[in-house]
Amino acid sequence: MTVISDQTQPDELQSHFDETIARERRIEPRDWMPEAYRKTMIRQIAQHAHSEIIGMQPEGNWITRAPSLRRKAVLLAKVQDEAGHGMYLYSAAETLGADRADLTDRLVHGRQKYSSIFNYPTLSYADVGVIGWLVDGAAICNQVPLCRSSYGPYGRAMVRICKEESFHQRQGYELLMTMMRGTDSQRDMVQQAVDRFWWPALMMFGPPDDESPNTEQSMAWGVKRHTNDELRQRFVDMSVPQAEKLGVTFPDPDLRWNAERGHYDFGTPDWDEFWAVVKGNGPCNAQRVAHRKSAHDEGAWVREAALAHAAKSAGRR
Amino acid sequence: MTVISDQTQPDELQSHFDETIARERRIEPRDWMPEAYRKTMIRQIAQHAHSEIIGMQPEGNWITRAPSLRRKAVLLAKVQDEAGHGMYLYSAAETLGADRADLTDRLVHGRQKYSSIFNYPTLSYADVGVIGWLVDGAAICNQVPLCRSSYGPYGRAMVRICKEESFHQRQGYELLMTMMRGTDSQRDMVQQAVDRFWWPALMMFGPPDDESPNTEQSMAWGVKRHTNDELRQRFVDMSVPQAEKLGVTFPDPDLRWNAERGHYDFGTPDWDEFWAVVKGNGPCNAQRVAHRKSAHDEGAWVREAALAHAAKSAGRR
Amino acid sequence: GQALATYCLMLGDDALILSHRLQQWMTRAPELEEETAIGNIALDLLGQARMLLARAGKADGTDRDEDRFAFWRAEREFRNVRLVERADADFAEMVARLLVFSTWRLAQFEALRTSRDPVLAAIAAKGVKELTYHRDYAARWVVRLGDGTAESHRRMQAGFEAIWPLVDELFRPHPVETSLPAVAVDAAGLRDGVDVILDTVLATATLDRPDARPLAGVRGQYGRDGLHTEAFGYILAELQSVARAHPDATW
Amino acid sequence: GQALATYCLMLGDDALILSHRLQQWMTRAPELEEETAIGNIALDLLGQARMLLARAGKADGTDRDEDRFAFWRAEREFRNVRLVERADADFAEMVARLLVFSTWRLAQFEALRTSRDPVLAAIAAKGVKELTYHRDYAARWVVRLGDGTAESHRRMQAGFEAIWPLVDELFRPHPVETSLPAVAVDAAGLRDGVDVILDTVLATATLDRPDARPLAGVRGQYGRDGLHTEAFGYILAELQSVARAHPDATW
Repeated sequence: MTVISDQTQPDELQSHFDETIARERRIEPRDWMPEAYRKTMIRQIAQHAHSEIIGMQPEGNWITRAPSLRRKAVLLAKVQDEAGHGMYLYSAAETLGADRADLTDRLVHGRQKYSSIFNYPTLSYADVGVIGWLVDGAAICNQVPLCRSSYGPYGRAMVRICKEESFHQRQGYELLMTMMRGTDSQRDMVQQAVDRFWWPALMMFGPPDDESPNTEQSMAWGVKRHTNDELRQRFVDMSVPQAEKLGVTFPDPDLRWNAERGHYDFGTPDWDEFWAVVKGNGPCNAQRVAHRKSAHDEGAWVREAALAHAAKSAGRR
Repeated sequence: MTVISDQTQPDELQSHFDETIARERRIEPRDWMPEAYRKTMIRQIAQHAHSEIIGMQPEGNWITRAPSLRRKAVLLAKVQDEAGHGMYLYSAAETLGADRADLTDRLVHGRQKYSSIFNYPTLSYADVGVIGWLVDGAAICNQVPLCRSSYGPYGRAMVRICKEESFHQRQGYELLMTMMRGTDSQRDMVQQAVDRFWWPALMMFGPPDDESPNTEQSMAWGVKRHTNDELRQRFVDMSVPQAEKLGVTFPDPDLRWNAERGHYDFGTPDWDEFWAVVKGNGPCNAQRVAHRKSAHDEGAWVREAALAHAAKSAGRR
Repeated sequence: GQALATYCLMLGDDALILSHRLQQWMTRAPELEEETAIGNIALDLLGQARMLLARAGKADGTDRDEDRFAFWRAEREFRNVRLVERADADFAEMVARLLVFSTWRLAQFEALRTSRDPVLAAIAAKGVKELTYHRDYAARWVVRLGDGTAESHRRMQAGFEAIWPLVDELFRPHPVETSLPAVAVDAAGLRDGVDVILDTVLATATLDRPDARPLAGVRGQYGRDGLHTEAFGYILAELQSVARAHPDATW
Repeated sequence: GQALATYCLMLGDDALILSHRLQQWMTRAPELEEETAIGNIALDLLGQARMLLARAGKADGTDRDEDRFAFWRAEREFRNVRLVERADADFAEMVARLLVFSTWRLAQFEALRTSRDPVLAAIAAKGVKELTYHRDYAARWVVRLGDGTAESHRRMQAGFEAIWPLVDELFRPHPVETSLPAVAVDAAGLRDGVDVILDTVLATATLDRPDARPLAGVRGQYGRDGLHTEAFGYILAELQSVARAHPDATW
């Protein structure tokens, strides 16, 4: 951490910040930073935290019904990890002066976003595997570069999160492998889950670069390291051989190897659907937020009691 | 109905009442009746109404899980009939000046009883059949004489109720017959259900005559027509051949035909268990009352709204 | 034919699943009168479902019976609209859904009475009377609760808000329907008639018509295509549990 | 032997079913910290259940695996105490049950560490640490809620009142246990130790020890005998639904 004296002038602060970024060093909580950077970081981290929390629901939906005890343990541990990720991310946001209760409030009142992928329903146990493979896979593509985020606490949280996500991704893929070796109806379940999640997974990288207005500033600040389209291409290139190995197809007639580019060509996601879901009109937006709000509201008396008890205990000491 | 003028003297009223009873004619709502008779009748009818309502729960427990659509329809219709029986019985109690809301209040606060049989759990679909066969069977034995109850509205309600109960009993027996012709595990289910419900069904006739203090007065008033032990014997005599036809046994080593008496001999029910359940300590007493109370409490806003709307509508007219 | 069978499953599954949700009210209703009314409605719908599922087994030539369809199909094979799947938050939501559902189904059945399929026509003729009662029952409660207390008004409005995103799907034309002209009803054509009734009831109840957007499908699929909500798996787990625990049993 | 297998099922089913009830809290807890703690506890119990069910399949010579026991037994074949079956009314009831359960199970496991069955002894040795954490977690919340606000005090007391009738069954000696001296733990012998701890926690939490009478069995049978509450069938319907829908599948 770089200590800045109180007398430092605004211009110096800004140039010191710029230099830190330029040298790919990290901004730490007590460092001076432009207000816009702080706000951008809080929003980015909060949305990421919200995504972990909301992301517990589609998978949590299958814990009690997991078809083997081993799978149940794996899934339960995964959903629990997501709660843990949410906790460190909210802590990282708090280092920027945000308040967790306030962020939760924004989430449950629909005033702050989370990853749109979680607005799709999970309709069979294969969805658990596909979320691990494709959704966590896409998340990792997005997040690995964030381990080098210019904001220190976020970058460090991402290191830990990415490690766990890779583990989840392998578990998801392994579940699908097992199911593909099973019965016809298991194979159907896997293919159907892939059909439902493939396009939404591609949309996880955000809109095409030419419609992504914040990318330039974010890249300049080192809070984003690759463009949406770059990451999307990387994900497609990585996923196609995995799908072949698994024995499933992606629902994209335009998907084929382009030897010239050295990449897979692929079709255009339905961006109307993307924007509809972002704006709250996906198949599960209302359900996810209502569920979170109801858990939050029903827990209010517990949180109040904990505070009251803490105050009493402090008084007694 | 016999019209009594306002000037009639108490003694004349009493002797008129006594004569009506003696001639096995019916007491009607506007007739004079001794306060003790009125109270006894209200209690008897209310307890019967409560039994219908609480009795919906053990069977209602299986509606959503009924294993065929035909059985589902039969069970749903039966549980719905029980709600209907509850309604006419509360109406009959109201003709004596009781208030349905007050009676419900007594039920949900555990201040008025219902038939103890409903404090046993239903643990398989066979229980639905056994409740029809044995529990409704025992209820009919108890209730057929009540069709001749000296209190008119109750006697008439019982005529209708007994008719429906007989229908339910036949349906229950028919379900068991079908199950006994099915798989081994279905037969096991039936035998286990019989094992669980046989003794509680015998207890439905109440304590032995020498411990049943109200019997004498109730018989004198024509609100009870046979002693508990008479009815119990009748039920055993009726049930044994039915069990043989079905292919199940009753869990009573002392059960055997007594040619001398022309009746079946049978063992002694566990009266300690009976009194424990009556006093609130059966396997489901707390659950049944809590369930009813919760439905009642959760419906309060609906009932209030209906009253408010009725008042508004009346005001507009 | 297969299309007719699928159409019968659509209509049958709507009734079967809403009946299930109504069955869950038994022993939980606010008054005994409501227990019996809800029980009646659940029974009527169950009866409709049984006839329609049986008809499906004839129409597709497999001779499957009603129970085969109810207890042995997987989630993807059910063709009901998603409106019927949601667990009711309270009595208000139950009557809100019942009003919408029975108004819509009544309009369908009125049209189906002249279906070229004589079995469907007969089922519809019988159902019209039942559905009229269901609709009137629901409408009376919507009015009572909408124009009752402040609390009941709030809940009644919330009940409609909660289910409204699922209403659009009721009028979405499906290829199976369009492939059966003069047999099936054109769902889109029912909208105006239903709207008039709903608007009248809402206005009488002093409620606002929600302007919620339709609940999205997934890859262009909706309930009629076998694409359901997350609540549906739990319904089937319960509905099918005993039947499936005893695959060789007769009941 | 069969007795050892049955004993393993008893201990395993207790853990399996309570884990299920805790799993139902995931995404519904009052705070993220509680999501992770409840998740941990549910995982620990699930781990214990898996080892115990697997041990049962070895002990009875059938070589059935953990999933065979979890997903393919009927209700009557489960041997858990009835305490673990109840659906939690709220967070207070959840921690009340968890305190009682984990205090009791910890006492059992402490004794089981010296079981003559080496597998049980090893499972117990590992479990003691886990259960100590569970108990302490529950106790902290009982104290916080009991000595928190008026509302939390009321709910915490109600939570204990609700589960208390099920406590007696935990200490009821069972023939299977008594047939396994030096292998199984004498349930009755655990009562005093458990009572001391519960009384201490209740007193610290300013709560009254309920004096509810024990929940009756049916024909002298209780959870350990395979006699369960009405809630249990619904648990199994959900727990077993996917596994049973795909009898030939591997996962």
